[in-house]
Amino acid sequence: MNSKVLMQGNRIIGEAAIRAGCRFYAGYPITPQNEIPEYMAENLRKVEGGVFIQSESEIAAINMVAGAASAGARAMTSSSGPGISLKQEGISSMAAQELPGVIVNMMRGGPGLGNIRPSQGDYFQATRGGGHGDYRTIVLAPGTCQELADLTMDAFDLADRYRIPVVLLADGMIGQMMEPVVFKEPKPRQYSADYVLKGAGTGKAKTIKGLILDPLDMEEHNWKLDRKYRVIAAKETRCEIFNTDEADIVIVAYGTAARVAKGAIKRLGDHGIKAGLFRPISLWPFPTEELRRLAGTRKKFFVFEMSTGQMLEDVRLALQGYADIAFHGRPGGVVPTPVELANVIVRQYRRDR
Amino acid sequence: MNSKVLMQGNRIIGEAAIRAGCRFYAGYPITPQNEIPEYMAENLRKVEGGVFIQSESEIAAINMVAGAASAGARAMTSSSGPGISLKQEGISSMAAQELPGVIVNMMRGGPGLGNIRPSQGDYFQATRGGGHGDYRTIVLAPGTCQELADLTMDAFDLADRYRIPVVLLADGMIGQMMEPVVFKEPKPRQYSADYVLKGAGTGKAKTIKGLILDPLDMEEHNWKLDRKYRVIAAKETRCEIFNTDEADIVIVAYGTAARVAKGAIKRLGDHGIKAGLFRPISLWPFPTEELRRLAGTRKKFFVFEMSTGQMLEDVRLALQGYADIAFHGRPGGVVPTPVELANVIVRQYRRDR
Amino acid sequence: MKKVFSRPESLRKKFVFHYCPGCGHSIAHRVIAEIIDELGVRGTTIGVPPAGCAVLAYNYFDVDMIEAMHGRGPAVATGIKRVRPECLVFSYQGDGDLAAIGIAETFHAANRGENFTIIFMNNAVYGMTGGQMAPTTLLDQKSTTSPPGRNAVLDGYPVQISEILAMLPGTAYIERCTVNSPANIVKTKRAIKKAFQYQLDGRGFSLIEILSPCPTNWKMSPIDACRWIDDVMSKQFPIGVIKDTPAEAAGKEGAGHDR
Amino acid sequence: MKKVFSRPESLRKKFVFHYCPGCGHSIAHRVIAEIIDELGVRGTTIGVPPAGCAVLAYNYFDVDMIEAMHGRGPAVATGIKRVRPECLVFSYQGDGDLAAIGIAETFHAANRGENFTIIFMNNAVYGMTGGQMAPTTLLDQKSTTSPPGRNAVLDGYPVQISEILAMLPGTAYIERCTVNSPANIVKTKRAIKKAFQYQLDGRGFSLIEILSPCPTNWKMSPIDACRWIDDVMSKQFPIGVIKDTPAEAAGKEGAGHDR
Amino acid sequence: MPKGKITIDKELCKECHLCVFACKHANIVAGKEYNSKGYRPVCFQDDGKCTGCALCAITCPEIAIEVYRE
Amino acid sequence: MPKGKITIDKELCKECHLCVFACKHANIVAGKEYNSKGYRPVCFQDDGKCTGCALCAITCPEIAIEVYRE
Amino acid sequence: MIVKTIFSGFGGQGVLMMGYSFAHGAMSEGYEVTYLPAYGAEVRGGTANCTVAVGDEEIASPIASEPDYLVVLNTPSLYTFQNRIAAGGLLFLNSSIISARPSRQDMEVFAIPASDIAEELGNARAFNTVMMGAFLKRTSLVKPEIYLKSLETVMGSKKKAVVEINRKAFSAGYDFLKA
Amino acid sequence: MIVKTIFSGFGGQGVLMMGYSFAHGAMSEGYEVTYLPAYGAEVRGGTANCTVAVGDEEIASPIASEPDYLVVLNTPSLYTFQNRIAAGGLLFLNSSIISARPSRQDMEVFAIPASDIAEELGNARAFNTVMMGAFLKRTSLVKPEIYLKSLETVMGSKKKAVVEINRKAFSAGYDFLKA
Ligand SMILES: Cc1ncc(C[n+]2csc(CCOP(=O)(O)OP(=O)(O)O)c2C)c(N)n1
Ligand SMILES: Cc1ncc(C[n+]2csc(CCOP(=O)(O)OP(=O)(O)O)c2C)c(N)n1
Ligand code: SF4
Ligand code: SF4
Ligand code: SF4
Ligand code: SF4
Ligand code: SF4
Ligand code: SF4
Ligand SMILES: [Mg+2]
Ligand SMILES: [Mg+2]
Repeated sequence: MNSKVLMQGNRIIGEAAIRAGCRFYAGYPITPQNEIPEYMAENLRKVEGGVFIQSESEIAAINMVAGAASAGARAMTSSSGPGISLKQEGISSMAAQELPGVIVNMMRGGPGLGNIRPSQGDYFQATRGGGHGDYRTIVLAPGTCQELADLTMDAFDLADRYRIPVVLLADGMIGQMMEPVVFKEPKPRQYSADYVLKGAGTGKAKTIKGLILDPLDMEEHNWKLDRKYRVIAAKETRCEIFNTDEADIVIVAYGTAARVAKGAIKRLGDHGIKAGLFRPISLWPFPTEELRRLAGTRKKFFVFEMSTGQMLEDVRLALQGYADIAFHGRPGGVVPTPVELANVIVRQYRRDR
Repeated sequence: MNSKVLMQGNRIIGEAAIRAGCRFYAGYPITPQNEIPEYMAENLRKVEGGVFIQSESEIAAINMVAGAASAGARAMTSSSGPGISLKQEGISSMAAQELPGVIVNMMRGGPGLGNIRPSQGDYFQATRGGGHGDYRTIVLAPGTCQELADLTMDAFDLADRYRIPVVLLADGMIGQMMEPVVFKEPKPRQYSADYVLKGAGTGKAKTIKGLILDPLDMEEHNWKLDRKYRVIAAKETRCEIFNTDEADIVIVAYGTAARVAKGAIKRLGDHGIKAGLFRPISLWPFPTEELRRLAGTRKKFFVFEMSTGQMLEDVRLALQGYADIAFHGRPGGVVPTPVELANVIVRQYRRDR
Repeated sequence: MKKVFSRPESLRKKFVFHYCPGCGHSIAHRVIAEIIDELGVRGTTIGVPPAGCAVLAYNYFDVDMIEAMHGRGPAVATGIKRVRPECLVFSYQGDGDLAAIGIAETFHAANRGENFTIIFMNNAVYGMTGGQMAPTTLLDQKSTTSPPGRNAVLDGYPVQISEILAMLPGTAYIERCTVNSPANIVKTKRAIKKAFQYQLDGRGFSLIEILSPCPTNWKMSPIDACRWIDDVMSKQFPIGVIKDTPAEAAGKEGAGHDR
Repeated sequence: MKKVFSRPESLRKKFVFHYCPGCGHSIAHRVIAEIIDELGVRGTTIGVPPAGCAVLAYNYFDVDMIEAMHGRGPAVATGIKRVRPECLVFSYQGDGDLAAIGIAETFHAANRGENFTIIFMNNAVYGMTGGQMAPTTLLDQKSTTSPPGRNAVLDGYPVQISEILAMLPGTAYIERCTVNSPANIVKTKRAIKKAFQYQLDGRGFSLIEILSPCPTNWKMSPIDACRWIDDVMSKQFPIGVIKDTPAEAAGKEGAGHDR
Repeated sequence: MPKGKITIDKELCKECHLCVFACKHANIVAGKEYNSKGYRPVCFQDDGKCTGCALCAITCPEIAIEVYRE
Repeated sequence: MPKGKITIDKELCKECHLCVFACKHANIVAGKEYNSKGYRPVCFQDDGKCTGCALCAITCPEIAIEVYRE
Repeated sequence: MIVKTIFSGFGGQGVLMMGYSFAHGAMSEGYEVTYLPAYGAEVRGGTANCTVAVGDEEIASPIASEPDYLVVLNTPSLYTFQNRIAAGGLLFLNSSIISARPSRQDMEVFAIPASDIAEELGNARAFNTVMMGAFLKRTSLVKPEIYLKSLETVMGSKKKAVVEINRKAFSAGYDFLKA
Repeated sequence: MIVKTIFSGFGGQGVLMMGYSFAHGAMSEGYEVTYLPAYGAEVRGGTANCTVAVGDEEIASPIASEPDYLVVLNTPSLYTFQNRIAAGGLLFLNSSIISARPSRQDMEVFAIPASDIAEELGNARAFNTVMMGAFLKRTSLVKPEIYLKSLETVMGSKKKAVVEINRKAFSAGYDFLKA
């Protein structure tokens, strides 16, 4: 059962979600993530109680997910760029209503219609909340297909544990590529179902709402959410630290960019440059402490993103002037090769000396 | 003509927009900004060529504004919280297509339905771009009704000058309150109309688009936008610096929060605490240099927001560890009184010693 | 003497409606609660109140409820009903919510024949936000965003959304009622009860449109508002059954939406 | 010999359509360009291409164009037309664009009777994104998101959006055509020309639905795709004039939308 | 004709007068007193004409009326 | 019957064969050669039967056909 | 000097108009002024209130944590605001509707039977203008003539009957309080 | 060791299937593998290509800036990719369709008349399997039997005729190149 299979990233998400107990999917086609709804159309309906809906829009999808989540289902939606923008109102509402749910964003080149190439331009939107109000979502950024499988499952667990929407932030490249994966055994679902609507039975009626007219009560709700976010920030950071022991330079990159960086690191060795990688896996909460710790001994950080520089701000916030930070960005759908990135770093490093 | 009138904030926006040459307004009702569409319904249609549409949704509104802007009109939409979230796709697209336009957000308590009280929880959304992709909008934050009148006019000028959507970020309090205002003389419209669609005539057909399939071209478009944003960041920061000469503590606050802070500063004097105010008027571009300059001599900064802390990040990014930063937030629709804020600052300050 | 009329069980014990004097929302709430009592389904009902004057409905109904963002009730209800087909699910929506911002969700839930019920409160105006023009605002009707009266050319026409939804094969039962008099309230109750029964029988999408007085924004006394429904509003929106699909037909088309 | 058929002026000089072999979009593009030539309005036309297979239409048409986000064409066109009532404005949209994500914008632009024209390419499928189910996908039709065929209960019914829009008083002229044969192409051309003429005459909203072959996603040869339109698709979506409001009526209702 | 009576919860009444209009027997009349909110609740005029038909209660938006019948 | 002829732009042709189907006189036939994209453009079989009716051109999605008539 | 007043009642009683006309009058007198309505979910029948700040210097915060003056038109408003009023503040209440009296001793209370007075004048709805008469008599912030002009401006009504009744109501309130 | 191959042609020629089946075969051989399709706006008739990386270590980047091997099925693909191939790389081209030849000398070119061969076998569409035969003969990355099993797995077709023609086409390509 749990043998290695060669699967496309998008389909891996579908399969991992189903194995994790996802029983409700609603989504709207958009490249480069179409294989997620397609996989669900084919496979989720075959599962007992599994619901697949191709919704009329991304807005409908996120609100269907909210409804399904309120009724107790593990629920998911997926989209890319423009469609994720349309979901922001709904995500803000789910955050306010403390509903669990998984939202996949297979990033493509933006802004606007942009293009359908891999990109990382939606970092701010995902980590700062593109919707209105003070809220956060957990944001996980897989770097490989295997991690895609693992993090999809984890996303559902985190969503349940904290009653929070979880964003899986990947890009068209990870969504489209195939790698062999092994699906791990899902954990049994653990959550407190107190909030779940199923009819009041003979008990008290339950209400799920985000509207709190009294400002003091609304403020308290905000601080309650804030306390939850602090707990998550303290407990749920994830990152990979690679090859930093001897490194003079630490590249900071996530997802696809981190893969390119790993490729570059090997080549940098040939140029006599010792480089390591700090790869945030949770983008929110950002692994600030972990990065700061590295900055205790390493002084040169090189941020690489497939954007004009967004995570860069989190790196700056984490390092607070304690280390040098350089940046290289390739926005708009360009995935540079490791060779190219290595060359950029060599130039940067030579210039530094 | 330009005498003092007592007017409500929302209606001031409408009047200032019309005087600034706004000839297209589309919007959807939402408290606390309903008086903007109502003012436009009443008054814009009376103006030669003036178009008012109550659109079917906020999404339709922003896209109508895009259409009107592409056809050469000064165009505006307005909303609050949830409605602004729905506009994010459209704003991202306007940024990509480099269309001018003014978007008013009268912030209310969030996230989700939240409430209709004044709040500043949409700072991230406005300054980081709640939509997808690498883009920025100019964000102006008025503190008084007079400034509301002035900045509304300026917003149209900036939008034209840079072909960029400009967000006027205020809150329910400013929108609902009345103060006497004098409308300044609008500047003649200056913009390069090369892009404007009016039919190709006998010349070359024009195309306005955000889709650029070739990733290298899309990247270049991204960098082109980025260069524009850098110019704006260099030239268009605005802030008010108040009472800082003798100050031991600099409060950093914008909009309504800054008014509360000003009230508090007077009271702090009675407690023997010398406080001044740094009030960003442009939230993006954030007046980083101006703030940093202050930090050259002042070491205690106290950020006050009607949120759980969003502008705080920009203050941290600006000060990069060079000064102490304390924070007080009142999210969810609470507007604290100057007395209360003063007390908080006194406690903070006493604790510090 | 025996008490023959009092507060239904499915409403919470003590509250004052936040609605204006003479508002149709209050009446509709009570009627729905009475039906839930009569059908004995309080324990398995899930309601979806809207953004609109009825946003606080969960303060009144003693049944499970989740508030929907403006216009998204049918999407939320779809999510709920597909996960819990055994529950009675209803979405409660105003005319702005249903026919303006939420037209897509309404239209497509109806088209999918989702097996839930929409209570559609048509008061020809945006009540909550202070009387702006709604899709259902009549021609020449004044509102805060159509101050000289609705103009067909500039503002479009009043939308007869129930007639339009009736064109979709997914809809099983659609009726237009009003709560402007005791007799009409009784008829409204009958219609909603029938819709709920259709849903319990798995016959697909049902919608009850209720012409509902909004004295505040119509700037009329409650009694004049009730009269205006008879004299003016129901001319544009005629009262009566708009669609009623026989059970066999529904069955044939494969309703009984159990997913 | 005299050249009797060649590329219309309102198309750009040299390009290869990015469309698949036998795609109806290519034909529709040419036909529209021919009409613009014939009406002599190239210099005053503004087109709004959609997100969809036709997203690159501005690479082909030699007229002013602005791309709309997915489904928002009617809103963008509304903004343009209200600002430039003197221009011929058309929005070009696929079935997903128009009837799924963009149903609200379509419905309400039609209801407002906006004086522009929609060219509605109905290919019963989401072409650009790879063949997912569209609102117009037929029952039992296979698509990548309805792999066993569209199921009425789970997926809803094919939407006859033209018939529905015809119910709105704001719509002046609606016809359904197809481009699956030379004869039908000629009829399509006639219909679009009439719609454009209505617009020029200020008669309000017009929409031409075109049943358009998508051989790629239907997984048919182009010729079979054309046959399928005759044999199957046009049974669900009958060809012909759906609504044609006489000029007087339009006048009476106050069309001639000059704002 | 069955004899009936009604009670009116003064704090719930919002002075809409729909019940006044509904009662065929003019058993409900405008009140003079204010309730705490500032409305003037209607009053039941118990002069034996009430049939307990409940039309007033059916129409009362505030569920302020309870009806009793013999 | 007027005599006509057509030209086919081989680089534009996408081998959809709609013109083949449209021509009542079987004047257009499948080609054997590949164009640079990898399609095999159709060929005009000029054996005097072409009427210049333009049905082929009207149906050609690629505007690959120009029609001439006497 | 900055003076803050809260006007409070329930929606439909016209409290917002009271504040607006007062603010307008104060502006006409040459003061700096801010007018801040509270706005809630309830369209009618909910509590409505507004704060007017009047001063001869820039008004930083338009919010009144400790209003100097309070004008209340119904009982819930009295309960909501009576404890916020500044020590030494003035409270004006419509005693036709409100029978309760505040427990605090450190303020002056003016009970005006405004509804009764207005009803006597033939228009019960004019009671808030009666209140304004009393309020301005005692606070002297805006001269009667200036206020009445402001009231006419903001009401936008040039109907003679309306103007007349307002002037009468104002005078009745003004005269009700001894100087 | 990591070896990267780009397969390129136009949409509908089956290049993605070639890459997929190859990647699957390589996985079956125990290699690490990544398969990365390029995806464009054009559904059919546009350029299609995919990159397969095969290695015995973790494959950091699935992108090939300098592919070791290149398999091209139409002329535009040749022009697009011929200059990216690594020095000493191998180029396989379908000479039935492509008459051009690359100008570079630092690589080995194998011209396989795959369409002709396939047509002779009675199924012109099987030309890509012919190419795979030649490709695997020369590169030896996946054993024929393993590849054919992978091909059958990923095609999901158990139709005997299909299996048969693929095996024949593969052998024909395999045998076309001398060992
Ligand atoms: C996205 C969004 N836009 C706007 C609003 C503001 N809003 C709340 S209710 C409402 C309209 C209410 O009208 P209707 O649906 O007719 O209900 P009614 O109040 O008349 O019962 C609006 C515009 C909102 N909450 N969210
Ligand atoms: C908000 C958003 N959602 C989804 C997409 C992806 N998308 C582009 S076109 C399209 C559908 C195209 O189908 P249709 O409108 O029928 O046009 P066709 O391609 O069939 O001509 C989709 C879903 C998008 N660009 N934006
Ligand atoms: S505004 Fe209208 S709909 Fe809303 S509560 Fe008041 S009367 Fe009812
Ligand atoms: S996918 Fe279909 S609609 Fe799109 S270009 Fe190809 S044939 Fe045309
Ligand atoms: S029960 Fe009937 S008769 Fe009695 S008061 Fe009510 S309406 Fe009148
Ligand atoms: S109907 Fe009810 S609320 Fe209205 S006046 Fe009668 S008792 Fe009061
Ligand atoms: S012009 Fe007519 S006869 Fe000639 S090739 Fe074309 S279709 Fe055939
Ligand atoms: S119709 Fe045009 S594209 Fe199709 S085969 Fe004929 S010439 Fe080629
Ligand atoms: Mg309404
Ligand atoms: Mg389509």
